[in-house]
Amino acid sequence: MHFAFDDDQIAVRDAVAGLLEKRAGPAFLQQAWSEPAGPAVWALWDELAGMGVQGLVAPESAGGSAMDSVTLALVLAEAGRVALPLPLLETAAVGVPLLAAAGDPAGILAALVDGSAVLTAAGGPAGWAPVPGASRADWFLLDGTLYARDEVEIEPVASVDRTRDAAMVTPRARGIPIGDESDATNATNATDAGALASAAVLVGLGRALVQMTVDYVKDRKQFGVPVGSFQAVKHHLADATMHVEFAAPAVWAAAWETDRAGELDDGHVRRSVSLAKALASDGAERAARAALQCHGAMGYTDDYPLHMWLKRVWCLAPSYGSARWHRLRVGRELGLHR
Amino acid sequence: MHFAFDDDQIAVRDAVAGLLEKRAGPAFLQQAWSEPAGPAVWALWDELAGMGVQGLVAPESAGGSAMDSVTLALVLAEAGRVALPLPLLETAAVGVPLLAAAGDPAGILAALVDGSAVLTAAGGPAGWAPVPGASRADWFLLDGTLYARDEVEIEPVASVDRTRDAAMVTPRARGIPIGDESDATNATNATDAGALASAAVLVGLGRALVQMTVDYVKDRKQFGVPVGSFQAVKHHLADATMHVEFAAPAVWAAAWETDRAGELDDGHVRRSVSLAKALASDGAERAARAALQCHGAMGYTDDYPLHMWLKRVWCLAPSYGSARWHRLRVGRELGLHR
Amino acid sequence: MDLTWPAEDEAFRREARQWLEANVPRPALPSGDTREGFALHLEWERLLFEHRWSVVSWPEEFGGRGASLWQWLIFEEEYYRAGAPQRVTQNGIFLLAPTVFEFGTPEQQQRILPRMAAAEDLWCQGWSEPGAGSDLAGITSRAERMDGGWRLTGQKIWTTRGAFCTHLFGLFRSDPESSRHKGLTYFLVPLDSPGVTVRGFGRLDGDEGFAEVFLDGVEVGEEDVLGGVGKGWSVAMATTGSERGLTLRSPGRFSAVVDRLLDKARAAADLDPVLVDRVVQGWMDAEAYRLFTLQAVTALAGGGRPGAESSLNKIWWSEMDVRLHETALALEGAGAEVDGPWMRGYEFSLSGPIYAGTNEIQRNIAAERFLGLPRS
Amino acid sequence: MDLTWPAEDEAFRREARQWLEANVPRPALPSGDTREGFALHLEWERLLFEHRWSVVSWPEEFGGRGASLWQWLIFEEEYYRAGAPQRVTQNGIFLLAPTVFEFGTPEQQQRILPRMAAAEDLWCQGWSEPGAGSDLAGITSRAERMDGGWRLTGQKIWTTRGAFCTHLFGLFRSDPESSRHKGLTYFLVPLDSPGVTVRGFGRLDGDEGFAEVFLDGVEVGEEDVLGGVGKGWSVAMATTGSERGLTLRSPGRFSAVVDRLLDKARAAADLDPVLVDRVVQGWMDAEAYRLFTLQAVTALAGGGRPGAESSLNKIWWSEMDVRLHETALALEGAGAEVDGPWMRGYEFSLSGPIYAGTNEIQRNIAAERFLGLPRS
Repeated sequence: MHFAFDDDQIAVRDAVAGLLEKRAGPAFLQQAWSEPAGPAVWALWDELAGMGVQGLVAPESAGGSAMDSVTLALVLAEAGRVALPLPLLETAAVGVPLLAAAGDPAGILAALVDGSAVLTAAGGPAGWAPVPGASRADWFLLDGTLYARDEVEIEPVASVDRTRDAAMVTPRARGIPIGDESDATNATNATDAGALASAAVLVGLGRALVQMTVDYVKDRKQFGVPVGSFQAVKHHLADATMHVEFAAPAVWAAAWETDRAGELDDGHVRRSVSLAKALASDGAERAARAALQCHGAMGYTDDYPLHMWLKRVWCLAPSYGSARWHRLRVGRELGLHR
Repeated sequence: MHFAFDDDQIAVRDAVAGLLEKRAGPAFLQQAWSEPAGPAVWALWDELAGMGVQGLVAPESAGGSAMDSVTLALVLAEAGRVALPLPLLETAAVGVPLLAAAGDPAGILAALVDGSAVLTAAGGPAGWAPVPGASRADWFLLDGTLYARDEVEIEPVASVDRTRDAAMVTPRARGIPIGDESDATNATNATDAGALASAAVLVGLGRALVQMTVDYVKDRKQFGVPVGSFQAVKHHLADATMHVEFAAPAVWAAAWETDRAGELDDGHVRRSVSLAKALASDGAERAARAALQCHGAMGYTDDYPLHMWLKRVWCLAPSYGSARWHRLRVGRELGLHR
Repeated sequence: MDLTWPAEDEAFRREARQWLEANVPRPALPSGDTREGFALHLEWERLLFEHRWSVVSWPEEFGGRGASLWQWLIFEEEYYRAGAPQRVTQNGIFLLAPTVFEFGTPEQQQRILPRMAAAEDLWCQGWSEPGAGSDLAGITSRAERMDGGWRLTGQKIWTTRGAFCTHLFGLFRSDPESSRHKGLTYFLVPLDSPGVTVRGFGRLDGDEGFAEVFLDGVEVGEEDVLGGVGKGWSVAMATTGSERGLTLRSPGRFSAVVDRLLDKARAAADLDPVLVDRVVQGWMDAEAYRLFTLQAVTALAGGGRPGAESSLNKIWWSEMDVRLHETALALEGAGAEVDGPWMRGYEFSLSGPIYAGTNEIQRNIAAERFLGLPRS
Repeated sequence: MDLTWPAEDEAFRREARQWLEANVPRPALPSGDTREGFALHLEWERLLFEHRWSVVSWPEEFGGRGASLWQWLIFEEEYYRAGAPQRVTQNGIFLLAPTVFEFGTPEQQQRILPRMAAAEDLWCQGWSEPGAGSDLAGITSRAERMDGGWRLTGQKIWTTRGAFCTHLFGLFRSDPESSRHKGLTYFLVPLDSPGVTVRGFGRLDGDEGFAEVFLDGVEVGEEDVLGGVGKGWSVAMATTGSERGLTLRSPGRFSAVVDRLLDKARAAADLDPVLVDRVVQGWMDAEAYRLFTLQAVTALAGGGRPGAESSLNKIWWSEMDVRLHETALALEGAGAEVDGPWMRGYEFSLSGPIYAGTNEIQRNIAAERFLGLPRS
């Protein structure tokens, strides 16, 4: 029993965090807000590929690093911290591992890994859940099936988070199943991969929201003292950080178990993924509410960057199953629904 | 439209409140705790009857005052304020009005009104929901049917609230239906009467809990200042009083509508009763949590009277339908369950 | 106690309902917090005025109907029930007007109120400053005496729809030696005065609903002082009272939201009982608010003044409004992110617990003034 | 990262499980917070000691097994899983012992620890005073120098099971000129000393679980000072750290409660989906607590010290425990008022957010030390 990160995991996380800190600060995000699928934003995709991020868990035969899901989760949390406006979780944590497990049925793994191809996915039923990064993506994973760009109909939608570059995407061809199982099982596997990955991103978003707010309330004065010295503000933030920090270990544990799916009971791993996503969704939503309330009117303007983190949380919390959806699933697993 | 109390209503409320303040203070309640069905406690029953409380809404032909349900609700809130350890809501607000409406089928109305007979009722299914005042009661209202003492089996139970003098009571005879409707409708009518009455009591309990706590935290010092000057304590109590004070008008309105059941749609009145009980249960439970937390260890001892108010809330909040049960019923009424 | 409406109020309700049904624009106008939307909303405001629906509770001489508080409530209920446009004039009507009625000279009332009712003058609020948000007493914008009037200098922020308005009301420090809530004066400022610069900026929902207003030696006359020099704090508190109190949020607003939420839930294909429970709780919260308000209006109609329970009122409606929208978005699941009426409404609702005194401050007020806890 | 247990820990688990299954009293003992129940619990404590299960993580010389922190967690998990009796010796073992290990002289360790492990000496905590609850620095009980020792005078309150214990540990003001957290000394007091009066009184659940301890010139020796004269505050804080930290509430406690809650829900005839949702949330909360603890223990096992996240830990488990019991009572509906294990457990759980530093204070600590917000 040793519930801490190995040196390799930490080294990769820190390298990616370093790149993102340098390249993907609030100004970068603001740029993505003004021009969602612009070349400046997508330039970072290639840099991430250059660092091997898209192929972190891909086999070496496809040019990947064959690292573990815990490392990937740590990296995704860093992506969440900067509210990265690119479909990284979809390519690196949904497409790559599922395609690798299925024997690369479309022969695109190497292209996803080197950054020349982009895969995105719907965080819910196709045609109902918006798909991010839609104007640039080459491949679309919908309900457990993979489609090329010319096999789908893409209808851009106005997401509350403009940086998402979102669209409703519906299949117009048969596509390629992303596994050997039934369509339903393939779809569940995709949901689980997305749930785990979005949970990691939500932990990063939650941590960033808490940190931005802490910085703000230390500085901002009302009634002659820092807003952060009021007990009500302290308690809002203590609650927010508690819920985010109690979600985090559940995410790392679910990632660790995912790599041992063969040794563990299937239902057990799914239950751990649901735990992670439910806690992370709730934690990030609490952090978002606390952050906005503690910022006061300052958070309530698009002049100030906070809103972009809030909106990303609003998008991801219900994606790949809301907290409630995952509780429902766990309830069945625990024998509580008849 | 005039949502305020008439002078008559206020006069009756104040008279009863005056009696209770004089006779039913914390020492009285402590006495009821030590000796639940003792003569000292029941002596107050006769004084209440002498003031006409049991017969407030009984017809004059039975010796009652033929007042309205709003007045009765106001009086019950006062009973809640002192956590009156007697089955007043059962006799005065469940038994009396239902028997009066049914034409006094057992011929006991006058005896209930003059205090010589006592009626009690189960706040849920017979055999599952404990019945208060069981060792003294002459009549038992169970699942919409009335039974004499020799028609039931009485098994005393240890209620968390010892002053309740509670027992599990199960019928051993056919009993007398408490209305002309089906058994189910008679039971529903009894539940509604009890829900409205217990909602009124819960408002009084909630107000008392807030007031006791306000008095305590003004006085109690920690870190050199009154505990009540800390923002966290203020906010606990502001929330508690808000939920109690928003429940109160719903209780008065439901009482007012109950007297106009003939003019109003049946479902509408039931919905209003459910609203009152759900809000009052929630409000009192919030007040109980806040009161205990703000009292700190002082509230967590049976040396100090607070616990008796807490426990009464724990008993009444789930009686005659929990908040959740009433929301379920309102949901059906609003066309939300299929 | 009587919870029925008298015949004349029912008649008023019918008249309002019929007029609204016939006149509310279909389809709904675009947001009034954009420049184009605002213009369309002004047309609507002028139609309301023409038919004497813009300020029903004001005396007839100022453009109203002399309607009772009860009828005002009824009108609001019908207004929101009909899905009528947001009132872009509300900051003038609900915040400034009560103050003008209470503190204005007859000349000021004549000059200001009819043009406000007719949406000819459009008023925005100049309370907050970069260093004074919840803490209104931290105001540093100053008013300097000059011949026959005052010269105003400073910066106001968070003025709702400030970029589209013609006038601003706000507090300025008229006594340079003063501090905190002393030495403030309440001024009325035409925004076309020389020295005024208005910069609009976006809200959470992306609309240009806020503005910063910069004042650089703006000259106003003695007649632009409301309620007396140096008395700004107490004059403003009266307005703040009405902002925090009953008038800004009539129960009809939330009943209309609940009705739409119920429709949405009933239309859902596969309704989750946990969400149903939240929907019902929303209905209950709105009903409780309606009844609490009826009780409060009875007291006001009997000559009472709004008390500290206004703070409870504001906490209740603002947090209820957030929950109602959260519930609606939960019904939409992963599709909720698509910008639609519920997401827009959610963003708007999030301002509720912040503006007009944050709910943290309201809870302090409730605890201190309603419950009598000691100030810290 | 490795989330599996090594073979030796699994073997330890098997041994503990087998011994507990064979020895846990059936039916369960009556509450250890009554005089009769306490005596029965003492027998159990002595059986535990005899088989070296009373203090598994202590060195063998003091009666333990030198088990690792991990094995201690495993033991706790098995202990609560087996429904074994409450540990009436816990205040000594979990609060005093860590302090004796850290600050005690070898003589004190030899004198105190083995008798504590064997439940021969029974220790209660003397922190709170009538005027010093959450605010420990408000202590006024005093220690006066005398020849070869000290004379203690004052009143302690809320000492759990004080009426049944043999010794008290607590803070006294040894420097009469001092104030707040200066000038305090940590004393160890035999309760059979002349001048001690103990008065038991009831808790919320009616058990005589609390006591007031009056000290009137009670004489103790220099050897009864723990950690140095005037250093009481920092010595006590180390103990408080362990009270607030990991040791007092192992995840196994709550996993056992959740298991019982799941059984109860599965057995319900007509299960309400809204309550199912709360049951699942309870399971999730307990799982999150288990994982958070495994992470924290990994850090401690690597030589770290408990940090400000202990405050988050305490808020989490104490509020989770209340919710778990509320959910169980909701499953019982109107029958919940009958005094049973869930109602008893609920009453006990309500002390969680109050004792060992109220959750309000824990939230302050979390905000100030974990997040770095300014002290007020």
